[in-house]
This record gives sequence, C-alpha cells and structure tokens, in this order.
Amino acid sequence: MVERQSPLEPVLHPGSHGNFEHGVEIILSETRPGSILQLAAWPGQEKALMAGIRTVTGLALPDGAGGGVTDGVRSVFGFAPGKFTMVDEAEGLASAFADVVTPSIGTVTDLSHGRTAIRIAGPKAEWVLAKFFAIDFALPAFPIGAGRSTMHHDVFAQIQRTGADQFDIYVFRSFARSFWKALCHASEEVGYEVQ
Amino acid sequence: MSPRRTETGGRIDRLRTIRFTFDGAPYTGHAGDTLASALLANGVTLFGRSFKYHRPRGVLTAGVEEPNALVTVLRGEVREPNIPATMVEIYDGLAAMSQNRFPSLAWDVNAINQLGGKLLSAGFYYKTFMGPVVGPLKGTRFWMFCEHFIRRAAGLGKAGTAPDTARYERMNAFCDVLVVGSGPAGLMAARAAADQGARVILAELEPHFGGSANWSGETIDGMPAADWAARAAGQLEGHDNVRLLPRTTVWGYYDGNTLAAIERVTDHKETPDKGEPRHRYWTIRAKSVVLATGSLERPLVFPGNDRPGVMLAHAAERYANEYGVLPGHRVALFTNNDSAYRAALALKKAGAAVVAIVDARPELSSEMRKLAGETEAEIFSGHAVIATEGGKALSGFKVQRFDMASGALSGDARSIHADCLLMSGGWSPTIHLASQAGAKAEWNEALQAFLPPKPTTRQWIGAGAFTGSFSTAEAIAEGRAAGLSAAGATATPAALPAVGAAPGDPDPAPVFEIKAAGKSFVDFQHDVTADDVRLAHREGFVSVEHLKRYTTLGMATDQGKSSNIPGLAIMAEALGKPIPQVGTTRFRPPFSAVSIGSLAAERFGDLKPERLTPMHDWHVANGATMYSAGLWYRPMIYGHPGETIEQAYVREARATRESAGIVDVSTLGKIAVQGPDAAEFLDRVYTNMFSTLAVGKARYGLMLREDGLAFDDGTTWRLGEQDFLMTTTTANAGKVMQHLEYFLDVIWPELKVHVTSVTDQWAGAAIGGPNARQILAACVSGTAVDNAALPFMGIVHGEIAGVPVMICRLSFSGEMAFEVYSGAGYGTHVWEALIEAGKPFGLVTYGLEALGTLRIEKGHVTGAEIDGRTTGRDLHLDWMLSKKKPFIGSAMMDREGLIAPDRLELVGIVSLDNQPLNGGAHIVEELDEANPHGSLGHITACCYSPALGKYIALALVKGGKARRGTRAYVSDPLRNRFGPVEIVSNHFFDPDGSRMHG
Amino acid sequence: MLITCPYCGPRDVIEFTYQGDGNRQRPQPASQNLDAWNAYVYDRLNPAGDHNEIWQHSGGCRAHLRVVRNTLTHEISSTAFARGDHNSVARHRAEDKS
Amino acid sequence: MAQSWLCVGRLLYSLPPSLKWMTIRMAEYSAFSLLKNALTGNKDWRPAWRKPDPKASYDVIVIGGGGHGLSTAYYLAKEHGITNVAVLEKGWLGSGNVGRNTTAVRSNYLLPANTRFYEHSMKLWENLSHDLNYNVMFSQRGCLNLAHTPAQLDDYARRGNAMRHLGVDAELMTTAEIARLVPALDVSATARFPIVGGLMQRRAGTARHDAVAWGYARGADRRGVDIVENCEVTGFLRDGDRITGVTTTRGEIRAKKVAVAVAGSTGRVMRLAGIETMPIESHVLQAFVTESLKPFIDTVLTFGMGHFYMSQSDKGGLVYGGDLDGYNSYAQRGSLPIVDEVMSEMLALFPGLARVRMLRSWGGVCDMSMDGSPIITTGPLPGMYLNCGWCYGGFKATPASGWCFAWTIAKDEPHDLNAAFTLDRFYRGMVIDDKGQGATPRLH
Repeated sequence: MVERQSPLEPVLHPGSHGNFEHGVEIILSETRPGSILQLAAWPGQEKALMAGIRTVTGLALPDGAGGGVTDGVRSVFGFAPGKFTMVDEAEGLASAFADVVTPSIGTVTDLSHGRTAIRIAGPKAEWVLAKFFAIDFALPAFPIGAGRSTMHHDVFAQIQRTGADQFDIYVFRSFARSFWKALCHASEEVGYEVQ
Repeated sequence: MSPRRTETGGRIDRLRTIRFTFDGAPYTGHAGDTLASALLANGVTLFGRSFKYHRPRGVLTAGVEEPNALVTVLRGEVREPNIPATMVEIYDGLAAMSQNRFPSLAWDVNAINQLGGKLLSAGFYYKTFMGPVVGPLKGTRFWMFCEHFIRRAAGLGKAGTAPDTARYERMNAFCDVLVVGSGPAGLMAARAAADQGARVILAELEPHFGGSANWSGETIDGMPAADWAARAAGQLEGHDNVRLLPRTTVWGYYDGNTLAAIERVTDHKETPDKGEPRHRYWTIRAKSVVLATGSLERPLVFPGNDRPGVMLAHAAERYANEYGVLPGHRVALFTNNDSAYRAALALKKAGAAVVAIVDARPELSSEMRKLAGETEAEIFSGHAVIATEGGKALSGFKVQRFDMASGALSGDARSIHADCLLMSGGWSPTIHLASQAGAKAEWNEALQAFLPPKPTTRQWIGAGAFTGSFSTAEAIAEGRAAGLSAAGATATPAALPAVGAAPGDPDPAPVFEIKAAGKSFVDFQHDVTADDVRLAHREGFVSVEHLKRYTTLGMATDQGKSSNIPGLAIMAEALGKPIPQVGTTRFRPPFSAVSIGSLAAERFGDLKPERLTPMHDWHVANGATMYSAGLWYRPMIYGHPGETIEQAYVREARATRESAGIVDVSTLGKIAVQGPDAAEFLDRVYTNMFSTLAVGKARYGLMLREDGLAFDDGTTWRLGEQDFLMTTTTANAGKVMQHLEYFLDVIWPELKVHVTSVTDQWAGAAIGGPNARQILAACVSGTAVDNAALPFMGIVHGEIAGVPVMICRLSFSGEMAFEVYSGAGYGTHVWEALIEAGKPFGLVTYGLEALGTLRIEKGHVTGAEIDGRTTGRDLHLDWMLSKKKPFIGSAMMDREGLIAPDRLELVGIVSLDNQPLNGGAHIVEELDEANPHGSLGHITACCYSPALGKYIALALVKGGKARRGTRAYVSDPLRNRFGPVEIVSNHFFDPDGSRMHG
Repeated sequence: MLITCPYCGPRDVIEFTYQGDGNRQRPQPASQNLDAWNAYVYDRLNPAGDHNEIWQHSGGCRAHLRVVRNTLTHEISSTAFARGDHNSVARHRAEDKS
Repeated sequence: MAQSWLCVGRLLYSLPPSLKWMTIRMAEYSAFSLLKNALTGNKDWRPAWRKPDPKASYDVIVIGGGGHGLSTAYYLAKEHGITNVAVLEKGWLGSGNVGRNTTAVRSNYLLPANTRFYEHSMKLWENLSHDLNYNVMFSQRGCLNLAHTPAQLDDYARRGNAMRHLGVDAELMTTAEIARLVPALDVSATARFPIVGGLMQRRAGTARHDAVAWGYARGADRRGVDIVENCEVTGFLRDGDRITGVTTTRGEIRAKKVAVAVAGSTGRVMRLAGIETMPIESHVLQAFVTESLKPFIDTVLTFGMGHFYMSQSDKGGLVYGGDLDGYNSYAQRGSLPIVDEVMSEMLALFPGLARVRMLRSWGGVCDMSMDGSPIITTGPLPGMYLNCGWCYGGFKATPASGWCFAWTIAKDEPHDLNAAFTLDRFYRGMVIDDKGQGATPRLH
C-alpha cells in the first residue's frame, strides 16, 4: 500500500520547543487517521443515521447539538444539524457505511484525504486554543466527546474534545501546514513537545 | 538620595535601584517607579512640549489621562512614540526621549509659535493659506506649500520604520463576571462574585491591584488601605474561578457584552521570556460586567495653569504616598472642593511645606478648616489663582479675592512663592465604557459631573466612584452589591470592612474657570484655551461636536479625559445655558490608545495563511516560480536557467501542443453534490441541463447570478445517479459554495441535496497534448483509456502506481487532455508517476502562464472575462442558456441593459506590429497618443502564442462580435504602448476542436 | 456582536456571513413578472429598528439563520434556522444555555 | 528652519502686490483679516453661518445638512440663482458622513459614468477653497493603489487607461518608485503579498472634512440660504401624489421642491414619504486614527489584497479604514472583527507601526446601493428629488454631488454627468457596477 503524504511532513519537528525549561505544557501531534467521513442525514432521519453509526462502529452518540463520543480508535461528533464527522484509525470506513446510510437516510462523503487531524494535549491546551478560536473551551462548556465547528480567520476547523486536556482538530488539508506553524508559534510561550 | 525622594514611605522597592536614560541623560529610580515618578524624584520638571505653541510642560497627572508628559520609548531601533511617562514602568536600560521639540526639550525653536498667540486662535487655518486665485500658486499649490511646513511643525512623536520583532497575541476569554478596575469597589465585586462560584476576570490597568487604596492614606479593616488591597488581591489569586489581569486596560465595550482589553505583558521588562508576547489582546465575552473604573480629577482653568509644577492634587498625593516622591518643596493648593485637602496633608506629612491653600469657596467647613490647620498652610478662602510665575518651572503664583457667584476678581493680587501648585476642579466619573455600551450620561448638579444612568439590564453594573460614590466606604458597599448582582445572586446584609478616612463633602463648587489676563488652558496637549472656546462660540460652533472639531478640544491623545467638562462649562457659560443642555460627547473605543500591534495580534507578520496544493513541495523542488493566487500558491513557470518568463511559458505551451504537458489543477474548487434531488438542483443552478447527463460523464456548466450576469463556470461530473462532483474556478470556490448552500437552505429546503467542499480531498493533474493518451496508457492500470473506454467528457476509474484514480477526459488547453484526480495524500505520488511515464514523450510541467496561453489560444473564458459585469451572451455562451427550464438568473438576463448592442463582447485581438500586448490596454478606433480617447474596451488577457507565432489577446470590446475582421489600435498610455491590431474571433486556434476530440 | 446559533450556541459575529434582508420573496422560478424579480433582487426594506434578516453560520455549522436584529442597537431578539425543519434540533442547545 | 506657522504667514505678505490684492479683494477670510482680528483680541469674528428660524415656505427645501445637502444649497444659489432655500438638519451641521470619513478625494474609477462624475468633482475640489473663501485644506498628495500580483497590476492598468481615455490623470508606478515615495512600506519580495507596482493618481488627495461642511454652509448662508439645525423632518406634506413640503420638529414648512440628501438615513426618510423599499442597505463603516506623529506618509495609500486605505492628517494622525462591518446598521457603532482586520492589513504594509497606537475609532452609516454607484435623480415622487446611495464614495463626491443635484432640482432633469445615476437603472439592467459584485451591498 502506498503511504499517504502528510502536508505537515516538512514542518513537523519532533522534540521539545519554545520555553520548555519550566516543563512542557503542550503536546502536539498529527494523528493521521485512515478514515474521515462526513455523514449527513436528511431532516427527520437523524436518529436513523445515529443508529447506523452505532451499527457500524458501536459508538452511541448522545443526543444534542455537538454531541460526540470516542473510544480511542473511532470517534464521532455532530458538527451541524444532522451532520457528523466520523473518524477511524483504519482506512476504508466509507465502504462500511455505504450499505447502512442509504439514500433515504442521507449521504456519506469521504474526506479522509481532505482533512488533516492535529491533536493538542496538555495542561495548557485550552489556553493555546483560546488564542485561535472564539469558543469557550472550559470543560463544562465543552465536554469530553463533544464537537464544535469554528474558524480562525480563513481556516475552518472542527474540534473534538477527546480528553480533559486533549483536543483533536480537523482542518482543511491545504491550510494544515500554515495552521500547524501558527499552533507551534502560539505554544512557544508555554513550551511544547512535538510527537 | 535623589533630591525629591522622601526618606520613607511609598510602595517602591528602595533596595532595587534601576538605571535608565531620558533624552540621553542617565538617571536612577527604584523598582515600582514610573518614568514620571522617577524623573520627578530626580528633580526633573520639564517633560515635554505642547502641540501647537510648543510650550514647556511638566507632568499634570499620575495616570493614563496624562496630556503633557509624553515620551518616545526606544528599544534599539524600534520606537514607541507618545507614551505617557506616567504609564511607563522603569526597567534597567529603559531609554526614553522627549518629543515635539528641536533641537532640545529646553530650547525648542518652534516655541516661537507662542508669539503668534491670538493669530493662531482656534480655526485660524480655515481662514487663510488659500493663496492667490491666479498665477503659478493658484489652485491648491499655495496651500500645499504651507501645508508642508505645518505638517512638520505639528505631530508629536516619530513613528519607527524598523520592523518590530516583538510578539503580539490574541486571547479569547469567556466569563460570568468581568470586573473592570480594582480599587476597593472592584476588589469587593470580584470577591463577592467569585464567592458565588462565578467565573470572574478582574482587569486593572495599573501594575498593582488596589486603585486609590494604594495612595489614599486611608485605612480599611484597621490596616493601611494599600495593605488591605494587596491582601484582597492575594486572596483572589487563590481562586480557580478567578483570573487576575494586571496592566490590562479594558478599552472597548462592543455589542453582545464583548469587551476588548490590552494586557501589557512585558513592557516593564528588560527582555521578555522566550515566546512571551509584548501585548496580549483579550477579547472577553462576559455575561455581566462590573464597571468600577473610578473617576478622573479635573484641572481648573486659570492663566498659566499649564506651567511645569502645576499638577492635579491627587497626582501629587499619589507621588508622595505611592512613590515616595515630593513633586515640590514649597507646595500650594488651589481647589473648589474638599477632596484636595487630603492631598495637601499628604504632602505635608511627606515633608513638604504647604504654603497656601486657595479655595474658591467663600466658606470652609469646620472639618476642612481643621485639616487645613494640620497642613500649617495660609488659607485663602474665597480666593482664586489668577496667574503663575516662573519660566520652564513654577516659581510662584498670584492670588486675588474671588466671588464665586459672579466670577469677579477684586482686591489686590498677592504673589506667593511656591515650586508646586496643586489644583483640583472636582471629579468626573470614568464613564467611558458605559458610554461605549450605549448608556447616556446624566448630569448631576450636586457633584457637577456626568454620571452613568442606573442600568436597566444585567449587562453591566456600576460601583464606586464610577457611579459618583466617591467615598471608600460607599465603594466597598456598592462593589460587593454589584459583584453579587452580576453573579446573579441577591445582596444579603453583611459586615463590611470598616474604613478610616478623612472627612469631606464630595460636592465641589461650580467653579471651572478663573477669568483673568493670560492664556488659560482647557486642553493642555492641544493648547486649546478658554478664549478659543469663546471664539468658537462667537463663530457659531456651539454644539459640543462643533466645539471639539473647530478647536480640537478633546481630540488629543488623552481624548479629553481632563478637558471635556471644563470645556463644556465654559461653552455653557458663553451660551447662558446649563451644562447638560450643551451636551456631552459619546465616548467611542478605545478608552485609551492601544498599540496597533496588539490589535493585529497573531496576524502581525502573518496576515493570511498559505494554502498549498498536495504537490506544492514538488513544484518548489523542481524550480517552479510560485505565484500567489488568493491564498493559494500555484506554479507560474518552471523556468530554466537564463530563461525569461515569456521564454519559459512559450516553451511550456509549445511543448504541450507538440507532445504533452502536465499542470497542477488541485486548486479548482470541488463540491460534492449528493442526494436524490442533486440533478434537479443542478438544473436550477446551471444555465444548461444536468439531469440528462449520464453517469460516468461530465459536462461544462455556466452559472448566472440572480441578476442574470455570469457568475462562474466549470465542469461537473456525474459519478453516480445521486452523486455529482462540481468543479468551480479557483477564485470563486467559496462564493459558489455559499451560493449553493443559500439556495438549498433558504429558497429550496424541500430539495434533498447535500453539498460538501471536497476541494482538499482531491489532488488534480491535467495532462494534455498529442501524446497525453499514450502517457496515460503507459501508467494507468485497471481501465482502458482509449476513445471507446474514455470518450470526450467520459470518466473512468483506475490505478496509477498503486493508487486509485479517477480520470475525466476534458480539455481546457484544446488538446487531447485528461484530468487525473487522486486522494490528496497520494497527489505527489501520482504526479511523479505521470511525469515518469511522460519522460519518453518529452512531457513538460507547465504553470499558470502557459495554462493562460493555451486557454487564450482557445478563447476560453476565466475570471478576467467573467468579471461580474458580463453576460453569457457577451461571452458567446448563448448556446448554454437553456430555453427548456428556468434557472437562476434566467428571468433577469434579458433586461434591456443586458442585451444592448453596445455591450462589451468577447473578441480576439492580434497584434499587427508584432509587439507584445498588455493586459489592461484599451482598444480604440483612432489612435491619439497625445490625448487618448474613445475607448472601445480593453484587453483581458494576452500572451505570445507559440501556436500562431503572434502576440494575441482576448478583449472585451463594444459591439465586439460585429467588429471581427476589422482594424483597431491598442491604446495603453500608462505603458506608452500604441499600435495596430486586428479584431478577430476569440477562437484563435483549432476552432473546430479537432485536436481535443482526437 | 454575538449571534446565538441554534446549533452551535452563541458565537462571535466573525463566524457569520450576512445574507441580507430576510423579507424578500423569490418569485416562482418560471415567473416572468419583472417587477417581482426586481423587487426580490434589488429592493430592500432596510428598517431603522427590528430587521428580519438571513445570516449564514459560515464559520460554524454553515446553516442559514433567520435573525431578528435591531439595526439601531444591534440587539438580537430571535434566531432560528432558516430551514424550519432544523429548528427541532436546536432545542438541545437552547436547553444547554438556560 | 522655516518651520514656524508664522513664517508661512509672513510668506503670504511677501507675495507680489497684485496677487496680494487678489487674495484680499475676494473675501473676508484672509491672512489680513486674521491679523486684524488678532490685534483686536478676536472679538469681531461673526458666526460662520446664521441660525435662522425656518420660514413658512421656500422654493426649495433640502433635507440633510451634511456635505451633499449643503453643497446642493450652495450651488442652487450660486449656479442657478435659487436662494430661497432651506437646508434642514436634524442634529448639528455635518454630523453625518461628512464629519466621519477618512477624507480621501480621488477620481480613479473604472466605469466611465463614475469616472466622469468624480472627475468633475475633482475639478471643483481644485478650486474649492477659493470658491468658498474657506480653506478646506485640499491637498493633492496623490492616491496610490498597491498591486500585489501581475494580474492585479494589469487590472489597475485597465482602470488607469480608462481614466486616461477620459482625460483623467493616472500612471503606473514601479516597486522602486513606490519605495522612494513611501519609505516605511514593506516592499520586500518575501512579504506575504509582495508589492509589484501600483496605480497612482497624482491629483487625488485629502481634504479637511469638517471644513468642507462649514465652508459650504458659510457660502450658502452668505448667498441667502437658511440653514436650520436641530430641525428633524418628521413627515412629508402632500397634495395628492405631489410632495409640497415637510413637517418638522420646528413646524410645517412648505416648498415647491423638496430635495432629499440624507445618505445614511435614506431608508428612514423615504419611509416617511411612504416608500418602503429602496435599492439600498444602510451599513456601518468604521474608521480609525492614530495618535499624532511627525510626517510619516505623504500620499493616500490603498492595499490591494484586502480592504485598507490610509493617509496622514495635517495634525499628524494616521487616518485609515477598511471594509464595512457587513450588516445593516444605523448605529454608528462598529464591531471588533473589522478592527482586527484593518490593523492586520495596516501592519502587513507597515510593520514599523506595530508600536504606534490607535487613538480613536468611529462608525459612519453608508447607504450601500445595489451596484455601488450613487443615485441623483428627480422623483421618485412628484415634487421630490433624491440624492443617495453613496456607498464609500460620498465625501469625495461632495462638490459634484451638490453641483449635479442642484442642476437636477433647478432644471427638473439630470445633467449629463448624473444622467446614468437613476433609480430605475437596476430594473433596466443598466447598473454601474465598478466592483462587479452584483446586488450584494456588503461587497461594494
């Protein structure tokens, strides 16, 4: 199998950077999932779609806008009415959904190449992300598993909280390198490690 | 020991000595000093020069409202102009310079302007400098000649041109309660809200929390107020739900309770830590705001009130109590209210001699008489200061008997020797943020001040001096109540900290100006005098906005913080109206000036992100010159050493037509259009039919705007019955996406269609030329690519080098051509495989220039022709305007203006003199190089055509279709290019398309 | 300015694209009534006060919203999905807020 | 160092006697009157314009005491001899956009209808201070549009050539020339959007915005026009369809002709006349000024990869602005994202300004028309005349707008220069869309 090229390759420098003498408070990494799908239901078919997600992945989506769940391998979250981002470490998830999300329920759109997944973790993750996005990252406002669609100037982002101190950010592939550089720059103040 | 430093007292760290320079001269101060306090401690009294008259000026205040003592702070080559010395914390190596003087602060040639005096009265420049109406200086020349000198005399500091290497950052914050100001009211509010569990942010513009507690000399809870404040701030620091922001000015109050603040993170440091920003720009979305912003002391307006050594009473009190500095040894006080007596007493306690207390009021209360007695000053009640004496520093002043009711002066003037004169004209609550939030200030006759209205929502709540409650005890009670209320709790009775304070009546006497001979300043920095205000009145500039604009009162860097109310009062008197009828101005952001760097924040040095195609690194590594197209970067040419741009693109285009060329088309907008109604939707969106398109085929489509003008074009591929892949031009991808979403969401919600941007999902390579098919055949597996399997506009799926690809046979270049799409992560892999397969055929990579050349030869349109003003007909795309169905724009496209015969229509242009043509050149019937006129239209795109061996262009020309075959001229006066051309069809090359159909 | 997206919650105005007067009525697609088309394409109510307008949450869920906003004060009195059939989805978010 | 303003004054007196005579003869504002008054303590200056009570009727009522309303009244009196005119202003004179713009004056448009009109304005500007006997400080320091790609430079060349073919000055500048003219500019090739050249109109420049309102007010007043401040129009008087006057907060006023020049409030005022919809949206446009600085930039400058423009006032403040906030508003109150955007673009051009400070911001309400061009027309009701839709262009249009509107009112038909600026051009598909954005006002 041919390996996919990451847009971050030339700028992803593993190791500690910035003001890390007092400790590393941010860990940045690219998660490189095999599959990133958009699953979208027609109005009224949201529950059917959520059931389909459960059938294929075993993940039970909570009700409510922006709800999501992760099992560490597969993650899913709502980002718009009736629309979900579904992520799997393995490739080929689109075909698994092809029979489940029928035309009467909604559509499946493969974005596995189109989005780059960046993970930011550590005690200062909220602090660094708050430099970019005008959304409330505090845990009560943004619970674990939940997803948000937002933007930093021209860069559209979907963000899922996958841990108390951990967020997975999905950005358009073409913007990924610029965004990564900005993320590193913003993390220098607190010291960061690239994995 | 510095000459003016007290032996003890103050909140400076006397063990830490700090060295700095002012105008190159070395000085020392202590940690905790501002530049103003440190210079005062060194006996410096001359800080700056005023704007117009270049009068010598000292320090008037101790805070953000300082109008006089402005300096430029230097960090190497980087300059920061117009910073109040009162706001600069000194650090080792600080270099500050005075401004607006030449050659030196003490000897300034422009001080000659003072002789101009009455000639340079308000608005004088509107009345002169117009110059003669005939001769060489008529028109605007004479004024511009004068303006040259005026501009050089005006202005304050000099902006730097060296790039600032500091960092600026943005921070988004959310909280339940934002408390602005950390005096006793703010501290109490923050504490009360935090105790309710609310998320609290407390912002303080000074380095230390505590506000007036830091210098009031009062006691709270039996301890010095400053200690109480430090303890309260320390307790707040321990709360998880509280964020303390010192050195943070909340400068803007925007819609939706969004507040903007600037935190000066490292201005007070010699060097910032690694990655530490200089300024942090906080955007705070607060459910509720407690405004505890205090109040500002007002100067009194009297002749010579601007002489260095005259300062606000509380400022002197601050210098003594907070910084351990005596602003003078022989101090006097001129006041219209009780609050200033405390200042006189503070200076006395700090070691100064208080020589006189001049009070405009005829009677003093017994408490004030007692306080005055403690200062051992001579008391002049019912008196006023009518002049000051001295040169660049105060040596004394004159007092005369003053009748408050009539303003009349009487009796003999008496001179008093003093080196510092404190003045107090009462206090104005700092209502700026409330005003920005839309609150209309209300005049309070007793306090002689504009107060904020009582809030009607929980958006904001005021506390302390901000509301006109000037005593610390009131501030403490109001602060607690405001904090509870902001947190959504109801106030319960509680024991409040006890305050030990000097007595005093908060109401000042309504005295603003002492009318006597000499210049009495209202706006210190801008040199607006009381006479200027009266002149504005005489000339009819009586509304407060006219007053401001005509005299420039309140337009200086302090934005009228000290001058607004005295200015209004003088105008009110001239008009014979009460002050509130003259009006107050609405305050607009910012509260105080903010660095532009902080507002650009993370975008400083990084205005826009770069958008890169999957093959970007390959292009750069292989010699491409990259071209920024919107946010994207695209190869312009792959130049060989020594080649010009024209040579490179001609080579690339020629090779493509002779053998094959490949170009990165990943930037094309790509939108997945999916769902049972997708075909119906496309029929409505495009001018031509898509429901009839077979699966596995693509079609070229044109979209119009609702107004009937051309919007965008591209091919759309039918990948499945309910599954289309739409392509758009690179530039319009976002606009087309929004256009589609709007119609689906707002106009036709009944259609079951999803649209998704998949631009980034696919890498695209277009390969074209006589050998293109053979090259594909050499590397594609899993499908045939011959004419049967892959007819024109057909789509096949296969593999290249182990990667799944989707290939559509379509042509922009006019050659036998294919677009090869693969997953973006495989883009470079497929690209390299294609190039490898093309090697035996001499395949070239080509860039935007050759792409443009090939399309011009074919007469295809792009954004240069679909420019928002052309119709489908103008571009000869009539054949695409279906008559079988309505579509977006169909109803409006036949209006008279859109079918007029003189519209600009697309034509081809051939240079007849074999010289290059220029984009943006115009086309005329008759050449007139001296007086170009009669434009028929313009060239939209041009190139040297290797296929035709000529310079050619596309152009939009009036009635262009009918002009085919006629002569005309290019007229390009901007580039001095004139010459004959022939107008031809836009289809220059292979008009019947035999090449692409193979 | 904050606009409360029924799906995403209160968000900064920077995330939204203004799509104008929400009172405009698009004629039937096949209509040849040029007056009606002219009114739809070019005429605006433009009131000084409450205004019924369309916004797209382009930097968020990308849904179009029908917003009633006062053009004198910028106060927003209501937001809902322009697509009526999405408004039930919004309930959860509204409950989160309260 | 001949820096003193006094030196400048003295220069005036050293002019040849004939020129001096010309200067003095024409008006009461002059260096001599200034000196004379200075010697008498400035006690004898008169109000710049009277404060009359409104009369019961006029030949023409102009609603709106902004730049356009005042210039209309001025040219009605001066060019057409119609002096029985009232200008009604709801607040203080010049409180609308003439008092809150970024002062640029230029005629560098693409489409002929706009170019001709704005060039007429430019010619009036060039003699305006003399004409009004009021120094409006029109400074022809040039306006430079920066181009950042060769394609954009071609686009500018198209516009510049269009101007030249109508007799308007325009030239292209190279990066090196630009660097010499504006030394603080980042002209490096490594800039995110490198500067590849620019389009310069040398005759463009800036003027002192408030002075324009005051100068026209004084000029109109001296020709007999009544300027009535604090007089808000609350309704229209009608005889059938015909407009015969207005009701105001200061009583009813009748007139043969009622002209509306209230850009920013057009929707509100037209609604009083029963016209509910217009091809206009009111949007807020912010502007900014820095603290005073010594001379930093000697031209008006615009950024090509965003929406940013800047000049420096004679007082020394950098005056600059950018895009609309992007939504309907009558609030004169801006939003933060535009602040950030404008400052970012400013620093992309001038990294050295990061430590300069923004002092003041304000918002103006713009009538954004559906094609970005203005409306100066008879109607839409009998007895009414309408001037609106100025988008960003209102200030520089002030002289020509008043001049053309006065013509239209006096002669009941448009002048050639405003013949294209009709209200029905949208319906007819005759839009004048310099930006090519269609009916999307926030994009004009």
